[in-house]
Amino acid sequence: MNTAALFGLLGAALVGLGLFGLVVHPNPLRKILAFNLLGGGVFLVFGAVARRGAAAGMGGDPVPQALVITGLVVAFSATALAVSLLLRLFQETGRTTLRDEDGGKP
Amino acid sequence: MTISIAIDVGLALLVLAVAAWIIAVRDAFAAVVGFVAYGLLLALVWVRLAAVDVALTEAAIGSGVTGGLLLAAAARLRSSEAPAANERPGATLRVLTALLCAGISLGLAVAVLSLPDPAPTLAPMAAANLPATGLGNGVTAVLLAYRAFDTLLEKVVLLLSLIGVWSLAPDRAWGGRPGPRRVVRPDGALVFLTQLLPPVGIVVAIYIFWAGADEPGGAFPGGTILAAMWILSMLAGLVEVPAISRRSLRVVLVLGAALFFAVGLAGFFVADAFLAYPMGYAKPLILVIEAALVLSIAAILGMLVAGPPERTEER
Amino acid sequence: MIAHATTASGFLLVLAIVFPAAGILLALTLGGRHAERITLALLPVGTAVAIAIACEVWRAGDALVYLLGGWQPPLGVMLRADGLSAVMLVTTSLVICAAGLFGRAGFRTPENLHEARAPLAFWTLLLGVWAALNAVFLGHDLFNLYVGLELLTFGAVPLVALSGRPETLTAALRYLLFALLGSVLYLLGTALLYGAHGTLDIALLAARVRPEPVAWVAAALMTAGLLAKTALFPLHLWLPPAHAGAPAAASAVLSALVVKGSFFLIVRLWFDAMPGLMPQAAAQLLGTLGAAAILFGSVLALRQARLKLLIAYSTVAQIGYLFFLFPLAMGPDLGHSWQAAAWTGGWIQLVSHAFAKAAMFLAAGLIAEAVGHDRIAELAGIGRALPISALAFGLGGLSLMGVPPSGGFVAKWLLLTAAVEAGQWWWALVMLAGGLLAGGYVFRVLGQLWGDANGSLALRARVSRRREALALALALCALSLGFLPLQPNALLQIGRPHAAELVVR
Amino acid sequence: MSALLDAFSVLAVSAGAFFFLAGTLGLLRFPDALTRLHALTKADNLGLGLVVLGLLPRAEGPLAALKLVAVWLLAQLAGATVTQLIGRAARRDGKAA
Repeated sequence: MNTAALFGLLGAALVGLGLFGLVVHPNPLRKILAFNLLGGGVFLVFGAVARRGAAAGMGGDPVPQALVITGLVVAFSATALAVSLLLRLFQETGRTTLRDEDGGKP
Repeated sequence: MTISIAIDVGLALLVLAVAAWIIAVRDAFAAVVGFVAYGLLLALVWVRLAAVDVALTEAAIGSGVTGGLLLAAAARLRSSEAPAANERPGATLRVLTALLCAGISLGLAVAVLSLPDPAPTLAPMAAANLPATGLGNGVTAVLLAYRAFDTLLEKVVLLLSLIGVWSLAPDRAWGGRPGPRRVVRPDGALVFLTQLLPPVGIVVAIYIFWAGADEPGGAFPGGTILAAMWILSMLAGLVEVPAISRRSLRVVLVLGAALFFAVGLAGFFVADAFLAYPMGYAKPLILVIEAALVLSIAAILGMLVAGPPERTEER
Repeated sequence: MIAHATTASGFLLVLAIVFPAAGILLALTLGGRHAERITLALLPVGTAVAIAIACEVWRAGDALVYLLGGWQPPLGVMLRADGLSAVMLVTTSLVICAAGLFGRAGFRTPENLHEARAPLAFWTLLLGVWAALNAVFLGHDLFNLYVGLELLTFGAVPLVALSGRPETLTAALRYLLFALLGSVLYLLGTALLYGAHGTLDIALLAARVRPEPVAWVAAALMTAGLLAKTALFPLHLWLPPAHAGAPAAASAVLSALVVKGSFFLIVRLWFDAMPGLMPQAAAQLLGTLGAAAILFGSVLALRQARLKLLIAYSTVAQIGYLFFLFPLAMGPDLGHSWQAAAWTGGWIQLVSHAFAKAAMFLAAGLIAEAVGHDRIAELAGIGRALPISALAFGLGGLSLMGVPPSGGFVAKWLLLTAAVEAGQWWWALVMLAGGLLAGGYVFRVLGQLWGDANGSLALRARVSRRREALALALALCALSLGFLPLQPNALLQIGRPHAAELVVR
Repeated sequence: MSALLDAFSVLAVSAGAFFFLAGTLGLLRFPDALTRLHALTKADNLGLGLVVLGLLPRAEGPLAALKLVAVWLLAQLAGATVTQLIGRAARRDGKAA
């Protein structure tokens, strides 16, 4: 087992964990967290691919590495937008739930 | 050899444990704190994967700024946690979801392990074309030359998400300043830190961007460190968050992308294609674009963390 | 190794993306009323570029190509416009034009303000959606397409919450979470494909990809992600509240175009990047989900009390038809005549639905503006007060039902005959049922609009004839597609190596 | 000479690691916020200091050595500030009493 394969498998496991959290948690903030966790796993798969491609004096293939950097920035923008939506929803209604009005009432 | 594998295995298990804890823990605030640790551990993983550029970006954006944003949100949402509990899906659904997710992980693991050997790679091609860009860092060459169009579009993504965040403001607050007013405590420890750290941070940010041409670094981590200094100063109350209607703020926000577009369009005429650099001028042009990007990234990230405007400007 | 070269008019592809994208920067910098002026000025320019691209593709009879920065794939990124891209570009620009002109009334900066929230957001986001769609239709690199897809998300989600009402905030947040899940799964598949083949270029991938576990897992992840963004049943839950809650001009763009962006990528993935690799069972599964979407969406549309929600559920149903492309236009042995017919039918369905649905949302928006609500039960007799809007709604509805002469008729007829010729008659049954159900919900509304007003009919606000004419123009576009010949369309086949032979037979 | 430096490095880094271990143990076992902070600062301060000290002879040049020292100083600065902030918050919430 080499480093790339090990962390590739870690990425696979993180994807599963993140997906689980995204589906199961009712709280949107936890969903956003789970999405970021899932994103970390996806980026690690890219990282494993990059490390496997080490050649020509480079420690890894620079193309997937650069893609991860772009992806990290996009993931941050997504998080910022989601958090702002959630905070605004909280300000307006005092609750943080994705249920429709009729479903939210007991 | 075996020691380094042992370190890797330990690191992987630690990341997995922290991730499981983030999902399982009840308190949302605790989960966010766990996420910051998760990001820092991932940065270590990136170093182990010989991707120092990514490690810097992960530590700065993935863990640092994202963590700060989520911490602030969790703190503001603390009073809202209880009612969500009755929406938790039932045990059967949870088990089914867990099985499905485990299946996806398993399929992914099979796919990762069945990747071809020797691995296909663009590293030799990227290295062979480095002289044409004048750069020494392959990742920077990919971001600003080979795949510059991705980077350019991603700058537009950042701007669009900022517009999206701003669009969530109440109508009356439009044009005003984001966030509540901060009270300055001149004796506070935070103020003390804020007086000391930014000069150092700004030097570090410039160094990381400048080194990025040939060594790990670049506009993204550089811009994020600059943003962190700015956010710190705003938190300590030493610097006011600018009103979003300020023309100078708008100019700084779009500066990087605008310059990138301008150089790209100039490529139609002075080089042979959109986003092509004229022979011999590639490196200076890339550095100028990156310098503008550092400023713009810092401004956009800072404003994204600050959130939508909440206070109307007092005139 | 395939070597590409920039074609003579390839620069048009760059301009199609750069104009709206640079417009965002300019609009944000100058702010205020300038945002509206810049967007309105770009509408004819962008439309001209789209039409020029379509003409060039038609004239050349081959795809246009542009190598960005002069770098060859796989290291560099390339833009490419085939006949399909050209059709999508023109459709997009026409719908965006209509939505922009329509939005002028609702998103004018008030006289006493330098700048206001909703106008600045609307005009910049509209440009963002336009740039993103053009990037998606022209992209030829899986990661570049990912960035385009994200740009589309960030343009579309804030449009949903533009009114700031709590229920639209919930809808936008749910939409965002679905969309993010979708794009992250897409990205994961991209990582695997790069790891297996060392390229993200679609043509290079097509030459290298083989039927093996990595390809299956990657394609399954990407398809699942894109399905979530396309809102195919059962992943449609986010769509109706989001599309119904947005302002009318935004709803039109979201329903007509935005969901089609991710659908377009599913087709790019299976027809262009991995041609001939989809297992028969998977194609049947996608078709079945489409069929379920048609029946389920139509029945729910019938039961809606609010006009905009009815139209949104009808989108869920109409998206279903698009997925008949997979069982009908694809197969282990290419070259059946029905495959070309289904291909054309599917795309005409997409384009005519875009026009018809945009027309219906604009008409519904005008009705809601005039009456102050959109409860169908209380709309009796509105057709007399707003005859043009009601007509636009009705003509759009005819296209959804597939009544001749309309684009919907041509599309459904081609798909229907393809299903029968292919021996997959069950799709034909679903389409017939879908047409009847669509007739049900359209006539339910029309019956109210043209029915007798119970009590006095008081209009809250006057709506301008110009805006009514925009809705009607879109409906007429959908209608005019009905005059296309009932046979495979040559433009849609340009630049498609794997489908080119279909036209000949 | 180099053997002596190596021995110094090993010794200093091990000592640093010991302080980290002790600090972590304290963080987990101590009863309240203020005593936990006390344990944590020991790890930050002495632990990191000793690790940096041990690594100094192995630095590639004066610039790299300077960076190492800068890392320690910045960690000190951030640690001191955060400790102060947490301590104040803990006292305000009355948990420290």
